[in-house]
Amino acid sequence: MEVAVENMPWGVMVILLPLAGALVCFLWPRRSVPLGLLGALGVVACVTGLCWQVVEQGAQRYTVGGWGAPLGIDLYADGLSLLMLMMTAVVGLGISIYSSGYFEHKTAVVFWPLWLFLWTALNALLLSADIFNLYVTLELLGLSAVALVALAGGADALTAAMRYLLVGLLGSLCYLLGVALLYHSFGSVDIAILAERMELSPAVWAAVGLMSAGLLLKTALFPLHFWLPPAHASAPVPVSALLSALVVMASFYILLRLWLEVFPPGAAAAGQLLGLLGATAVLWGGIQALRQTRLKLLIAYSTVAQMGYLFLAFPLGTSFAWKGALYLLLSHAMAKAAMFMAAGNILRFGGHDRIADLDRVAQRLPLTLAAFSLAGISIMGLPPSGGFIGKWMLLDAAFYRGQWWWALILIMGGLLTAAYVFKVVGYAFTQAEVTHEASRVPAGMEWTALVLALAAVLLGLFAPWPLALLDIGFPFSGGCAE
Amino acid sequence: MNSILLYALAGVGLFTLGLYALIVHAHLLRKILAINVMGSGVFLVLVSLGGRTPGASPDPVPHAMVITGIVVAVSATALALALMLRVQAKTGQTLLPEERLE
Amino acid sequence: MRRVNWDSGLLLLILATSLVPGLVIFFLPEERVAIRTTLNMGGAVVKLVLVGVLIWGVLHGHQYETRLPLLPGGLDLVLHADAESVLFVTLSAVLWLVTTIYAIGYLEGSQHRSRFFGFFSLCVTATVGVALAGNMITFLVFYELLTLSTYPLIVHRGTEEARQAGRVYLRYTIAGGALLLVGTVWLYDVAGSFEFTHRGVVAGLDDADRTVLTAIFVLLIAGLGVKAALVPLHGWLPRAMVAPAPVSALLHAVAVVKAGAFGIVRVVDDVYGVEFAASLGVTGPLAVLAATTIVYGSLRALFQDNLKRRLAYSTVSQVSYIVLGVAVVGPIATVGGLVHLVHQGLMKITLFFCAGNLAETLGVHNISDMNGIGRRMPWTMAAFTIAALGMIGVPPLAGFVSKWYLGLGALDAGQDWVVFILAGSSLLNAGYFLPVLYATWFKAPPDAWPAERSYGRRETAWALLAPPLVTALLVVAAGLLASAPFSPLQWARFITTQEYAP
Amino acid sequence: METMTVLQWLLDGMLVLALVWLAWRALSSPDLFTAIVLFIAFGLMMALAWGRLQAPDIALAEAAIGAGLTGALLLSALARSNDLADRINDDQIVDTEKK
Repeated sequence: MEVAVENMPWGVMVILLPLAGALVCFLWPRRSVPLGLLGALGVVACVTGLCWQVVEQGAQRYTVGGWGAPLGIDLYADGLSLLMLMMTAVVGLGISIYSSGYFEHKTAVVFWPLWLFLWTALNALLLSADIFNLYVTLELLGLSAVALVALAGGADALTAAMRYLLVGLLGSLCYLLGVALLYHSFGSVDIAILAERMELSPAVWAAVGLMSAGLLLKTALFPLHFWLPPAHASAPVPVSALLSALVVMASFYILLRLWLEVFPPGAAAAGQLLGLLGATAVLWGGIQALRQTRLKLLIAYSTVAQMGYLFLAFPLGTSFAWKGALYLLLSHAMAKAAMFMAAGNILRFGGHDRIADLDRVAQRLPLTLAAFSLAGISIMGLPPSGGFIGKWMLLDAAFYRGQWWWALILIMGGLLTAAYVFKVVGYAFTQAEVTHEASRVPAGMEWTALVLALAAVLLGLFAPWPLALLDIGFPFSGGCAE
Repeated sequence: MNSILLYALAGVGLFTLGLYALIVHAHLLRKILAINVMGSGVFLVLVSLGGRTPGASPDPVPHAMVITGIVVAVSATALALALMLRVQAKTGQTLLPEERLE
Repeated sequence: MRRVNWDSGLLLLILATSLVPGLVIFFLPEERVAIRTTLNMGGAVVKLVLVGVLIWGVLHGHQYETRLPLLPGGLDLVLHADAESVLFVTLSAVLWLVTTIYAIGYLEGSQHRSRFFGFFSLCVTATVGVALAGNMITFLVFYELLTLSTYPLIVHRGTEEARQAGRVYLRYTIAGGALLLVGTVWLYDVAGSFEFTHRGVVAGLDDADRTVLTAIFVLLIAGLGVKAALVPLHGWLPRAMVAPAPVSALLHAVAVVKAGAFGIVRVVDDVYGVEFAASLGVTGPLAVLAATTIVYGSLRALFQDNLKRRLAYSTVSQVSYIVLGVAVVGPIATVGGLVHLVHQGLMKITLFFCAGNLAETLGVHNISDMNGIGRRMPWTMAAFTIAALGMIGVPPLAGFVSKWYLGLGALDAGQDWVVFILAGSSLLNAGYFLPVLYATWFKAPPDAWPAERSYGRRETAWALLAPPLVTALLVVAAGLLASAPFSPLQWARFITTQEYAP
Repeated sequence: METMTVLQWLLDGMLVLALVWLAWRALSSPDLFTAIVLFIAFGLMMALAWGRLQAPDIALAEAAIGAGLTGALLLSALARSNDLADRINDDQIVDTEKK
């Protein structure tokens, strides 16, 4: 039994299982909900197996199709990709459970195959060992995400999806042009080989610029964020959750890998520029979130701000800062998914998400409001949440590098976040009566949001383990800068 | 200067042309065409620069990549066209509304 | 080995006695009064017993410490019981029990009680955590938890005024927390550690930049000063008195302002070390700030007609005695400051209980309506009188002991100006309490009270009357028995001998 | 040999110019139908270019998918889009007549 577990190609299973799930859901639409849930559980099990394998045996490399590099497809799982996979599995399971109560049959039939396909693409992306595979998976991820946004069907959602698609295609084409230049320079697309052969030339700089620009567009870094709020806010709630929690993070993940492993060092000026854009995003996103009158838009702008934090690690550049940004990313994924789910519950219960009228709704959904508040605590970065740990690490790195102005940005961002979170939470404590016929929210939807939010908060108490996981495999294994 | 480089330059030219059209034109169908032209440009760069030693037998890797890329591009085009029709059915227009002031 | 486990578990148990009931209470339906009361009271009593065990253990030389690694590189969450923690923990445990009884009586029949008691328990958990924190980051964690758990209590009534007060409270405390966070991270970066030790970790840094250390000190004190209501960071406190009376009592006596004051004590004594802080030249300005706050708070209190607002400004003033005691730098003044931590808590909680009783029983909120109220509610007003006299510093009540030691300590440390501040403040205390006492006892009562509720032959409900009587008794006892073993004064002396040990 | 190279250069140059010109026309011609036809022509020209680049496999894929399939999709989408536009126009006319 143990041998079987040891030798299973878990990394391949992690991709094949959701793909099979998507097919099965497509073929048996009547049973798509139980089949989809089963698929989600299966993915979680496979990720657990992979986790066990990586922890026991170190980073894993799988060769798919038997050709081997350079022609075949290689999968690579180290601590970084494993952590991302695990986070995806947790949030993905939550989204699956939430969705099983959210969609009506007519939409569910379309949702489940698309969602499992998106999950496939995401897992494949996180395991890709070459930059061209990253392109393909990124594109598949983007296409399925667009289709999911369009599921909402309204004029807002459709135009947002259209814009999202065009922006996404533009981003991935820029990225692909960069891939072409790198292949021209080094004759390979494999990340490890590129890392070995890397040397500077104008073509490489052009590639770095193009790939970064494409990925920044997809990560919605200010000022390339314009497409995100409408897309994330007008999508169906589970889709909003998975876009803000998972899809945005995918392009950041690629950028991080390239920056750490492939791109030539000495890009200090570029790092400062990215930090500056990130800082602007933190402030701008926060202010915009504060100004919104609709809850889902508020949460979407909050994503713009939170993505900004991640880029503060670029000018700092210590491994402590990178890990801090990654920890922020993890806790943000859980917290933001929970937040969107809470908003979805409020939307269903009250029939609207106008913030000014939340007093008639929020009080009647204590579990949902608790979920929103707990998620808010993590997003604000208050202790003991995962967001706090991430911020602490970034702050520490900022002082360590003597670049205290980033600390100022982190603090101001936190204050803005507190302002918009409490703007919503404050409505729970009123004496207003419900003035209309409210529709019931299934308990599963409330509890899913709460459990995810709680996970985001508790993540702060278990930081050493995930951080140790990051040391497996390449990006952080070569000696800590601190 | 050899003919390979000529194609690479043409690829960059197509990419730029497509990018320009993507930004300038409002009609969605035209934007979709622009994206496709950009894609073709990238593919040209990929293959022409991929065979690094002229005259030698062609490198199969860029070929595989471009064929994959073409398949991805047609899927994206199909999705974009379907979406465009739905946008038109809902809003009566084949344009994206101007960005609201953010 | 087993003993060690028990020792480290004790601190967690003390936290759990309010955390677990609090979490359970959140999920209780509104009408399950019996279960809720049992949980509340059970938790409070068990906590008190465990704190008794803790005191016994600390006296017998047990080391209590629990660690949880928070980040690699030695950044741990540490619960640690030293003499200062024990002082604060005991105060919170005793006053929590009393306040729980009071709150059960006060909120009888009102809405959202499960929510209220849930956050109430979390609030006490956070306070106890602040008391037991063994380093700055642990302190910070519980300090922020305190902010989060008191906000729902302040806005509990849900009126526009309450929500406005809640917003102001958050603005101040979240900003304060941010400053504290920056200070803490910076300190960690400079010092590499921020465990609380008797001489202070910063004192051991020889090559650190003194300007940086001063800047960190300012950040930390500013962050803590918000909760300790140091002028000009006190603006939230008078507004927060719209909260229900038990909340005000807890806020002013145990939880929020005390957490701030206790934090300042920790930073000066156990992070920087008193003597090092003095050599850095930061204690002088802190003392001046505290003195300013004392005078300013008392002056503002004079002109308030709303009883709770007057008490709130009185808190602004009185809490700064603690800061003053630490900032004067001298063993005797430190004793005075530390003992005032306890004494002010006892007196102020009594006053707020009494104010709550007046509001709940007679609908009296303003001092101008209190004429002759002593005849209608003699027991309540007796307790009020004792606490008010204590605040003024009338011997042999608790407040006298604090002021006596503060004055002696200031003279001992050669800072004679502090004595004038103390005298002036006592005069002002008398100025805003004595007219109230005169009116209650010697003026004629009106024909009818604004909103009177009848409790049969008793002047008010038993659960509302017993708590202030108990705390008033403690005020007397703390003064009369100040030299008995285990009195707050003796304990404060015990702490001070450790800080100033040669 | 010399003439071969010159001829090849000429051929490549013509091909490249044709590609850019077709793309430019496809993206700027006022009539959408013409634009799509030009785009299909562009795709076929791309197939030729792939041939010149010694990539017959891509040439096949480009002709079948890039020009053929994409072109068909574009044309059918245009047809449906025009239908939709007509219907919307009719509705508007009916609306105005009602008023």
